[in-house]
Amino acid sequence: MRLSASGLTCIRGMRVVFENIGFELSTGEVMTVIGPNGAGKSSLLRLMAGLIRASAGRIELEAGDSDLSLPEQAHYQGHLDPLKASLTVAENLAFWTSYLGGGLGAEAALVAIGLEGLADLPAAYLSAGQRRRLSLARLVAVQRPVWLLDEPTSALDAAGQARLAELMRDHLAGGGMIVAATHGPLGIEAKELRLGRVA
Amino acid sequence: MALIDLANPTRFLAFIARVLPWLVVATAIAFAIGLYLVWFSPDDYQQGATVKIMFIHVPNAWLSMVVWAVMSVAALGTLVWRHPLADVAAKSAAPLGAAFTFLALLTGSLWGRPMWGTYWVWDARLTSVLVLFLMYLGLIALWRTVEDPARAGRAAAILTLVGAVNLPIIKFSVDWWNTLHQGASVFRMGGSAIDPTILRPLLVMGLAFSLLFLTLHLAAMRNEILRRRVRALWLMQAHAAQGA
Amino acid sequence: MTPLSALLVRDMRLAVRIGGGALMGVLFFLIVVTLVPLAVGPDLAQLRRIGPAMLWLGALLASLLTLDRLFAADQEDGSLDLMLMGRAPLELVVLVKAAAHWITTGLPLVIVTPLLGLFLNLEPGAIAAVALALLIGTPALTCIGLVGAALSVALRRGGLLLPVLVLPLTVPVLIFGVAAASGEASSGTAFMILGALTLMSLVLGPFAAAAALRHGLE
Amino acid sequence: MGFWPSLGPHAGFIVAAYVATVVVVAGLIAWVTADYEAQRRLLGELEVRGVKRRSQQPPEAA
Repeated sequence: MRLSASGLTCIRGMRVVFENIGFELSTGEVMTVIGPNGAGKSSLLRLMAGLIRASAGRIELEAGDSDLSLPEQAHYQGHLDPLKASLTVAENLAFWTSYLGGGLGAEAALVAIGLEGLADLPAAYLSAGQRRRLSLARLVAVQRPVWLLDEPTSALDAAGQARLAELMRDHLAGGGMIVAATHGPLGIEAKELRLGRVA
Repeated sequence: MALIDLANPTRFLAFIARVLPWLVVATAIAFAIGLYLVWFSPDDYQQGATVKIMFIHVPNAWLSMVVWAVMSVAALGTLVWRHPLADVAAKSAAPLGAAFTFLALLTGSLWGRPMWGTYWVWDARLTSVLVLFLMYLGLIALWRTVEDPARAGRAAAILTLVGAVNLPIIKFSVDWWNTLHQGASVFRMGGSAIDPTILRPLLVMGLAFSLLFLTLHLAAMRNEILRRRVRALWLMQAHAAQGA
Repeated sequence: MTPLSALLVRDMRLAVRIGGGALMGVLFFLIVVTLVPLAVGPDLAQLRRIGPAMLWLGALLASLLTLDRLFAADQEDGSLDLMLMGRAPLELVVLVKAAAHWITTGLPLVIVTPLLGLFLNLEPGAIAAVALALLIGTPALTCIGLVGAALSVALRRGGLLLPVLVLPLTVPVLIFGVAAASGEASSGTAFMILGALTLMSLVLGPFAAAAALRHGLE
Repeated sequence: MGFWPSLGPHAGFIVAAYVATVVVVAGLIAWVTADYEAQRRLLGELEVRGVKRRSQQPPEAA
């Protein structure tokens, strides 16, 4: 499986966020998107997730068998955690597992991110770190080859970051690929895509 | 036991556990006597036997306002004296108040039916009770929109006090509205209340319903305290797992 | 659970729990209809004449005003983004959300109509006619309001934008709804047309709303 | 006045009023008891999972 993009240009409002961006990524690889704030890291990820439209250029995911589009084969984790406070931890994860692709991964995912003890707790009572871990649990619960992570470690403490690094390694080993916008190091060696004017 | 001790939820739960059984017995006895007296009360010379509905309508209409008064005192408790159990009392009283107001409306409509020929006439008293019922529903809706009890408590307390101030104004304007369109109310709810054979059952039934409210209110407060305890334990559980 | 049924269950569960808007529509409907006699006066004959119209106006406003939050809640916590990345077609996703809203808001309006009919002194026949007309008409109101909800979330403008955008579109449903409820000779054809309007909006609404969400992506 | 007082022509409404009252009061009682059982069950589950209230914390754990 190969993800390739060329000549990508994104204009939002009256501002050219980035232009003529190209990269290639194949199975088992990680690409970190770095650059100053406002360089368009988040926009590139949202563009790949199909949430915003590119003004020019194209993105292709040669996925071999299935004819699903990139967004349908990608997990996207932005700055927000898509959780409902009045639903319990288990209910939130069960919904996203069913919605994004079905399968029985929910229980295992809860164990993987260490929230199995809080399954019946309403999400309102979770801390920011726990909410982020619950949000990331859906990436483990439903198998999707491409992970699009926008500063995933921002809400996580050291233990959480270690756990995330472990999940990422398992994902890569399982034949997936990861594109992550980060400030600090991810704890995994990765290709780099620099956005914005070189300082 | 000083009243202030009751402010501590644990002691208050113990107090409820001790008092509740007696209250249940007292309520049952009051209702038994009341219904016995009602059963043998004479017919009203005007309305015939339908006056027997008055024995439930009047206590409920009276209670619907008493419960709002209780909630207003609880609201003051929350906002002014910061009493820890005040919003528990207010939150647990609201559904009871709504139920008694609904009963007042229902029995009022059934009581008027033979006279009016329809189930509802915009009689001044009934209309005010209807507006009060809508205010109860609004208050319950407010309780159900905010998750955090403390915040919801303060908001509900303010709404309750504003409501309490507006109730007499609403009562006055509805009466004025009624006389504006219909002249004197064609239907007098009182009936010959002064006759002792009518008055006694009415008072006993009033007492019975008041005891019922007290019993249910204490039980509902107990539930609310337990609900908050569950909520606190959930917070503890999340916090404990935080370390893991 | 298929993705769509999971969404339906989730939305209904959210509506019923603390913070959900399940009975807000019914409460609004109850209050609006209670205000009518207070404004118009307690004359029973007059109330009987304008009863069906008042019930329809109340149901219309109750449906539309509670639709504003349909997408906004999901947009605020990022759920809407993920819904766009689901494998279920967006048109069906939007239709399922509309169905969840109708079950928790539209249907209770129909259920409470007989009680309100009593307040407006309608005969049982008229109450049945209004209830049936609302049963057929409220899905149309929800689907039309759906488009407004999608537009207002795509344009990041909440508040009264939705009713202002959508109320004119509901005029046909209102006219034939009240005609159907009035019980005159023409009410038979009015029911047919109302049914047609609902079916049309069941198709057009979701497509337009899905397009609004897709094109809302800046 | 026999045991069965004649409820007159409008007996239906009187009976309806009393029946409705009994139904609503029974509903209130059922709601209160059901809610009590629900809260006790939740507390039981939390107890089983070893979540202690601060006041019940064993001294050394504080």
